[in-house]
Amino acid sequence: MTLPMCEPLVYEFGRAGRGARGQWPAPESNPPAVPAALRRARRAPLPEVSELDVVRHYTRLSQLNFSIDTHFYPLGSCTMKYNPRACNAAALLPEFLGRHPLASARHSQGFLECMYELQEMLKEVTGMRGVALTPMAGAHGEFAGVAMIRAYHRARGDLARNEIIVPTAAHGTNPATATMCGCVAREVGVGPDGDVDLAALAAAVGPKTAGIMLTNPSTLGIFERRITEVARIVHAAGGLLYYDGANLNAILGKVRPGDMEFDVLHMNLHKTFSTPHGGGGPGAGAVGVGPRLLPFMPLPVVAKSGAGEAARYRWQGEQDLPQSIGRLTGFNGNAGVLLRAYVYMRMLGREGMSRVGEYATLNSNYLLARLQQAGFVAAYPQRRASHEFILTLKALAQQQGVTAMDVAKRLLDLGFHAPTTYFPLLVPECLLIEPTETESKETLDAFVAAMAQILREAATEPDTVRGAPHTMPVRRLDDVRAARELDLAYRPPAP
Amino acid sequence: MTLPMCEPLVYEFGRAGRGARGQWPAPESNPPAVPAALRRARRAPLPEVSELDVVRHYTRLSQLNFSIDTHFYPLGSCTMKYNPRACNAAALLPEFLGRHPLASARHSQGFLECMYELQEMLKEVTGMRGVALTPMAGAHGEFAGVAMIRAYHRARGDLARNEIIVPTAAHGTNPATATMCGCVAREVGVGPDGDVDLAALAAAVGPKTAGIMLTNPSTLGIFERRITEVARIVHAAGGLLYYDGANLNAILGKVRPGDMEFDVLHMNLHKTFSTPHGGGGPGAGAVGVGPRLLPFMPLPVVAKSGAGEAARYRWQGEQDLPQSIGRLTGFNGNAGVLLRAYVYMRMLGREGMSRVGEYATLNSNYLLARLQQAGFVAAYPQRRASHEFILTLKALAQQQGVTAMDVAKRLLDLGFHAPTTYFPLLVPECLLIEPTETESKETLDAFVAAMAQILREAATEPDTVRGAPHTMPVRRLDDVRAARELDLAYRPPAP
Amino acid sequence: MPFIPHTEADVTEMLAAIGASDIEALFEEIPVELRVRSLAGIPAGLNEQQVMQLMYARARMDGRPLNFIGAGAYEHHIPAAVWAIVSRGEFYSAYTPYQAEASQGTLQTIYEYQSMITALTGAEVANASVYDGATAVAEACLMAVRANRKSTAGRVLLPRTLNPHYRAVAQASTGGQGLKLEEIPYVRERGQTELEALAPYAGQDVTALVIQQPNFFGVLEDVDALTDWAHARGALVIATVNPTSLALLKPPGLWGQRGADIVVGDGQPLGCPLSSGGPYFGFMATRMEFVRQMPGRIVGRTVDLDGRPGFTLTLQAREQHIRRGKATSNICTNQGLLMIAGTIYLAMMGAEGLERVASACMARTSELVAALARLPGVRTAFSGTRFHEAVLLIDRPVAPVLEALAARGIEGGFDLAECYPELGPALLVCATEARSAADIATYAAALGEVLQSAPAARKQA
Amino acid sequence: MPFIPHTEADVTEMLAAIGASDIEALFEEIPVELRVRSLAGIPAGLNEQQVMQLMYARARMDGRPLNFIGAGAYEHHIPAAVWAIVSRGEFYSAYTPYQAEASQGTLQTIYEYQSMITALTGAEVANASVYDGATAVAEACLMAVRANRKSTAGRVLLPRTLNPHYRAVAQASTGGQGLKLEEIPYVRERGQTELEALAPYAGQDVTALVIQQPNFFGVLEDVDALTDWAHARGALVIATVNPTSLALLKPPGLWGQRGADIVVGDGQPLGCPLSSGGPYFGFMATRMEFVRQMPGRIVGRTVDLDGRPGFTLTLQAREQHIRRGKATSNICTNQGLLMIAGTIYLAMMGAEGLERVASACMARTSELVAALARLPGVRTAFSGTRFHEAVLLIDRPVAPVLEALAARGIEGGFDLAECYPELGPALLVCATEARSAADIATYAAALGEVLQSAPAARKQA
Ligand SMILES: Cc1ncc(COP(=O)(O)O)c(C=O)c1O
Ligand SMILES: Cc1ncc(COP(=O)(O)O)c(C=O)c1O
Repeated sequence: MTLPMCEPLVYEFGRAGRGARGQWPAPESNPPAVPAALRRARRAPLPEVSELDVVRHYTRLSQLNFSIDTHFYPLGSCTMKYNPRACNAAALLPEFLGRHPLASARHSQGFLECMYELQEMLKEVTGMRGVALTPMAGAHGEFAGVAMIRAYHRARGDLARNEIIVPTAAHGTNPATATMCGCVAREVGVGPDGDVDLAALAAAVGPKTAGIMLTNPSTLGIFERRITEVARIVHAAGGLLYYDGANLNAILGKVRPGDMEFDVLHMNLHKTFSTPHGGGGPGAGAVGVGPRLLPFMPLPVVAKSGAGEAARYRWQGEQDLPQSIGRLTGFNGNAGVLLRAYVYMRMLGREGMSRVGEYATLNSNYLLARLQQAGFVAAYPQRRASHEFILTLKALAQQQGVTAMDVAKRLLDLGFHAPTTYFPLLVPECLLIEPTETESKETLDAFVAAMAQILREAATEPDTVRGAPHTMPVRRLDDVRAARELDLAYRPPAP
Repeated sequence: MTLPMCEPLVYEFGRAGRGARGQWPAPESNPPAVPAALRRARRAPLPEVSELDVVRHYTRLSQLNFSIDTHFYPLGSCTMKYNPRACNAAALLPEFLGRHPLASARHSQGFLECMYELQEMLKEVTGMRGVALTPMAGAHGEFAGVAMIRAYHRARGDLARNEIIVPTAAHGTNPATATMCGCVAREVGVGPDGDVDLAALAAAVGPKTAGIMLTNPSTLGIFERRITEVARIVHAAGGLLYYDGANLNAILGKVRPGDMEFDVLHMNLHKTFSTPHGGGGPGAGAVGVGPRLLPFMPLPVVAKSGAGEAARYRWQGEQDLPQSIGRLTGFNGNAGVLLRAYVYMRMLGREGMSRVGEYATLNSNYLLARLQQAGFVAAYPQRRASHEFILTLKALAQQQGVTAMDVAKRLLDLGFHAPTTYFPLLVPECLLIEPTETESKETLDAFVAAMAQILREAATEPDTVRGAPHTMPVRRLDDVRAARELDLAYRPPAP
Repeated sequence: MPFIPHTEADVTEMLAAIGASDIEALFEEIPVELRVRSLAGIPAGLNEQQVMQLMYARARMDGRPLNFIGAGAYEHHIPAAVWAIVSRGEFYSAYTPYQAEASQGTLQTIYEYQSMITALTGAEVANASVYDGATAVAEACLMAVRANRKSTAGRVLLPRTLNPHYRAVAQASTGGQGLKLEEIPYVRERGQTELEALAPYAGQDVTALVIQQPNFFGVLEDVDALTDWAHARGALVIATVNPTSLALLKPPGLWGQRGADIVVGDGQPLGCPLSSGGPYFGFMATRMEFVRQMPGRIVGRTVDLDGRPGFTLTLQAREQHIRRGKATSNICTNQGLLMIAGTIYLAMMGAEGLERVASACMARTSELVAALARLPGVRTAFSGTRFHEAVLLIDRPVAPVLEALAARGIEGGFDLAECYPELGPALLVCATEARSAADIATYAAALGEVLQSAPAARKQA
Repeated sequence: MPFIPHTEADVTEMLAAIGASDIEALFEEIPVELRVRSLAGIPAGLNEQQVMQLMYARARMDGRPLNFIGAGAYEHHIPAAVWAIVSRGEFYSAYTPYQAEASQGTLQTIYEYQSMITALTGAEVANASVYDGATAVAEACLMAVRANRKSTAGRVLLPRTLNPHYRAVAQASTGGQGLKLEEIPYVRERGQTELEALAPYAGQDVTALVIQQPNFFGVLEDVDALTDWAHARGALVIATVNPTSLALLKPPGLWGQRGADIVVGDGQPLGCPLSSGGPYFGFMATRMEFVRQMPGRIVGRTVDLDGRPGFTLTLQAREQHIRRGKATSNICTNQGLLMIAGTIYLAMMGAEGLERVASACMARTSELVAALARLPGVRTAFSGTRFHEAVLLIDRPVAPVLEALAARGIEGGFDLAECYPELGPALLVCATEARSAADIATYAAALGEVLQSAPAARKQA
């Protein structure tokens, strides 16, 4: 699968005096004056291009990308599954799109009803007592969660608790969040079976323990079997349990964080509930809380009064939640993303929810089995894969000098996006592979065939793999130069 | 510019029992019965694929295309210019999109007002007395026009007139239309300067002459200077003048067919007024008529009564136009295309109209001048180019064995769509080139550079040109085999 | 200047390269006396914001009534993905795929479309669309005259149950070539084409018989008997069908002993929004033996220089750009983009999904008819099996009733007064899968109200 | 099963390959007592048609009022092409561009975005977005603490004229790290931040001063004086700006003698629809010397193995996936798609187009203020130069007035009662280029009516 060649910078299509004038308002006959001292002296050096140039340039640029709509994208921990177009269509209805976030209650009931029902559905699938929708990504939800944990301890006068325990396999946002909240991240290891080392955990907890952050299934792609035990240890030490719900899709309808005694979680709605990743965002990181943290939820939260025809919805503020950790967004979070997730959940419905977990897990275990047959090595061969699994290419790297990165790049040539590489950090030369439930058996089989081909190439023509990709718009890029000779913005040549 | 590789047929993604079930209505619990004799016995062999498969497959297929949004497309006679996205956005407003064509007057006034104003604007730019919007493409408009000419003669009892004169350079639809209308097409030649051979014309007209079909500027890319003379000859012989308005953009705001004494014309709104070509359609071929043909217009036509706030619009039918040639479409023509053209005309406005002709002509003459400098031969070097012009590669074909087709294919490799080849038929080895007004000088210069490169290659490495394209998803296709061993539909293997 | 990228410097340089003093000089060959003096009738240009505001206002005037009109255009659910893909610039802004190597996307999609249409109709080959269902019938009549070598009469029989607009278009489109279109009446109680009415043609030269299934009244015709009648007399059969209905109904390729010869219809129900009447697309399919008589574009699968499969326009010798005055038709630009929408729609629905749509249509229409015929002054006109339309007889003129319904936000159906005066006040209603039980109840309540508030003008038999 | 392609045959084969008896067996490691018994609270699934009907109904409830609210989110014309391109699957459904070779489209667009943001703000480097304007201010405060090595106080001064939601978010986001955010009052007559109010901090360790331009009241601050004051005292300056206004206003990079150090804001006005509050994007730019203190993704231009230019994420050592607990921020997913919309919007508008938008905003707001302040009981609160917002003082409580306007289809502005009680009944109104003279007249007429029909509750000074 060859992609088109490079495209010039948008600036290069520009000429002084050109412009997409059909987009510009008419000039004011009597423009209001800005005091000289506050006025801009020279126009900003923005591109001066025609409307056709803009359309053609960005259309062509888009074609340089891989995406779910064009490629299989088995990116572990990222859940790249089909983003239903209906979710987009609904969120783009003109009434939602044109609605000002501070609009009156009269012009808000339809939107708020969706948000309220979204909160309720998320409570049901997580087993939590309250849900706040405003965090704008997973990490933002983590911040809300850990801030609530801190607020909880403080409210009890328990000021010393500033340690957040994270397993070594944790996503980078977990320790980073702890720091942002003024806590210290403390790592505990996992045993050879991938489960948390309980002895180490027991040793780590104590009067400074604010809580623990866990993903389950973990980023090792396996389910933490002794989760009840973990919960007991942490709670007994006075800490709270945080569930990193980036991987909630793995257990949707099978087991609920609330039932595993987690006190708080965030959900990556842009993963589990399939809102698009948009080349980096936007996401939505709704948080759910158990009874202990209910008073501390971030603002605002949608409340309902009355029922049936008389039902009315409104955003609750400080008056309603005086102990809240406060406001985390300018308005109410990524409303358009939340609408998409709402539509997706309504389409899945009760039955569809558990099917997500089931078929994601089926695809993952099938792919793992087939890849093992093809000669790849699982990092945790004794364990059942969850919705994702890890291969380790340590042997390949040692014997053939072909790294996980090389395999990843070669996959691009063969028409597949690469899996996640070198994460989690504790497994050497690893590929973290997540096929998701929306891919067909034929696609998985084609991926296995590509991986098998690469294994053969590694033996017979390793340079093909090491030099990959060969068919992309660019070959491997010089990352060192990128960081050393920083070129972060185009500067137009002086006129 | 390399395009991605081939894509399997949609059927190949299918498996029995798969399907995009989220799109299907729930099964009826009590489905109404179809009598056995009228019932389908076996399900049609349609693909059984998932929603993701459909989205991915057609997204990938689309990437195999050149298009205005991705490439310069100097296709003479086809007017491939920028299709403003606003036109699409307006036509897709839910009220227009959901409106049934037979909706009540109450739910039609907004749409009809647009259609009425479109008729009025088209009258103004063409200088005609009436406009009917329903023909669905240029050829369909031609049909309406020639049918009106026939109806006119018949209404006068002039039954013998069944000859339609067309210049040898005419578009194929002109003679084909004459035949469809039960007329005989009679060709007259053009002189060495490209203008109609007046002597031949004078000899051709007579009591059998129904009319003449002319494009002006002609498909030779030049303006017929003695148009008044032509009109006089044809009218004097009792015939009427038909203007093929596919090229109206060339003279928009400069000269009007009505003022050149044409009796009837069609306009390719999908060219002059920039509605998209959609890979083959839809178009819109509105017709305009002078006073003689007013009673014969095809049905329906929008009428207005009252003015200002009290204005009301309705479709006129047979009662209003009893001499009409009748109805040419199931409803009212390609309404969505007409809306797009309407929006485009409103954006251009009075000043914009003439700029279209001016800048299309500027680009064309510039490109011709530059290509001549680069060594290419103009078919009519003595003449001013209109919005398009013809190169003849006869010498290249004779001397280097590189044909117009070879040059066209090589252009694809260099990132440009090919010009129109081998049309008009009377110029050997020709390329008909129309840059349109929406392309920038830089794009034209890049095209000249590519053409110059091909000329060099033709001299130094002719096989590169003759074997082109090299970078498309397929190389040159076996057209002979396509026509001999007809494979026109996929037949699934018997189960 | 909207959409024109030229800077003043560009213009200067370009004129210099041309050797012209100014842009006006480029028009020097146009006689001065012909030059436009003013376009005062054209309003000043609007920017995009202004034009969108204007169009929002116009759209608002038309509102979003609850629709029960069919009569040739049907409101169906359209998957959001269909137009998201169709609107991609690479499909939307491409030209006719004459340069095959740079148009494999469009070409392969057409090939897939041809495959799906033949699958649905039971025909062997399909073209890449004509303008709409009405012109498809007209083209089929002309094609039948070419294809039926045994017939010289140019006589085509059109049942009165054929969409009256289709009849009108066929008339206007074929008159020039001297075709004789003759009308076949229907049985008053069943709304079906009368086999006996064909008796007078028994010994005559008939070129073709058109059969619409379901017919304009929504009633199912006895297609086997009609087909066999025609074939027995050397006439070809032109089937005009609703593509959704084909999920449930016998495909025309299997009608009677030998199957219909030409199959046409309007593809609108396959993913095209109602859109005030268009763009839709007309589909057309036939037997392989007649392929060279079929108008319109056709895509074939072939191989490239390296032997790899690829797609290209084929049999172009039938078309106007090659054959000129001898072409099968003058059609050039067709309805390509809509055909792509139809292809994606069919891929989404598959046979099972389409079957569910068709079943839901039939079920909703039965429910609608039951709900409306329950009202005093309303009864059904015909007793035959219907698909998704039905004729109701009302005890007073239909037009004011429809107007009163429109004032209540309901488009109640198509008034048959003009086209079928013999029925008395009659209304053609339609309900597809897009209408819910609540919608039907809303209609029934509104119609009840309307009929109660105004007295019946005159009683009907 | 919507979105799941598995046939029964697939499942059987796959389970066989795995060696599992059924799908349930794949969950055997989850303790039985934890397994979900029911999800009764989740409604049954809807198909796409049903869910769209539901959403149409919900949307209809909210209507399309005429909007005069700003307060941080602004209604602007968005070229139709922007979202037509942004919605393309290749942008819409791509992941973060970690695999650079397969993501050049997103990466180059980000590089162009960074170029445009620095052009607009006068800063040297920009990141590829944070969540929104509010979190951008919060991140800037944290960044200032890292960047200002001379300051140890962690004290950031926030004018009371800074968007109150931004102040709240800054508070909630930085409290954990112990920042001290202190409020600076404004001059009552002009609605501007009081330079004198800074006097008490003269001798103290101040880490940074935030300056919003135009401020929350729409009033222009004396940015040069404030910037120089801060720099003179070793504090960094965090500029929070409206990007549209930068077409007319002095870029923060040129404020005072040395320019602002960190520039942030909400990119919403650049092509993002109001959309009930999001997704928008926060932009963030700074001096090259501080680039390693800046959170978020950054794209750099480099070369590939063949020396051809290409784009890649760079300076990742600042980010959580590399630096974990020591990262500049925990941000990971950002607002990439909106940033792409912003880039396309800016390319369409260019400097001249944006300047026209900004001028139109200022002009419409003057006209709005003039029309409203003409009504008895309404007057303007401040005398300074405004951009596209203004505070009006009303002679009675604002909430019921806004409600009465809403009943007339008008969203009349933002009630300042809660955030600025000191002003008495006060209303923040906004008019952009999207409001016409007719819209303004409609508002003035409606407000006149509302004020006349209900008596003033109490007179204000
Ligand atoms: C396990 C895990 N936790 C947290 C995150 C952070 O989520 P986000 O990127 O939405 O901030 C991610 C995703 O990147 C993740 O995979
Ligand atoms: C000169 C000329 N006349 C007529 C036509 C026919 O128009 P259409 O393709 O819309 O039927 C065309 C376009 O193909 C043309 O270029």
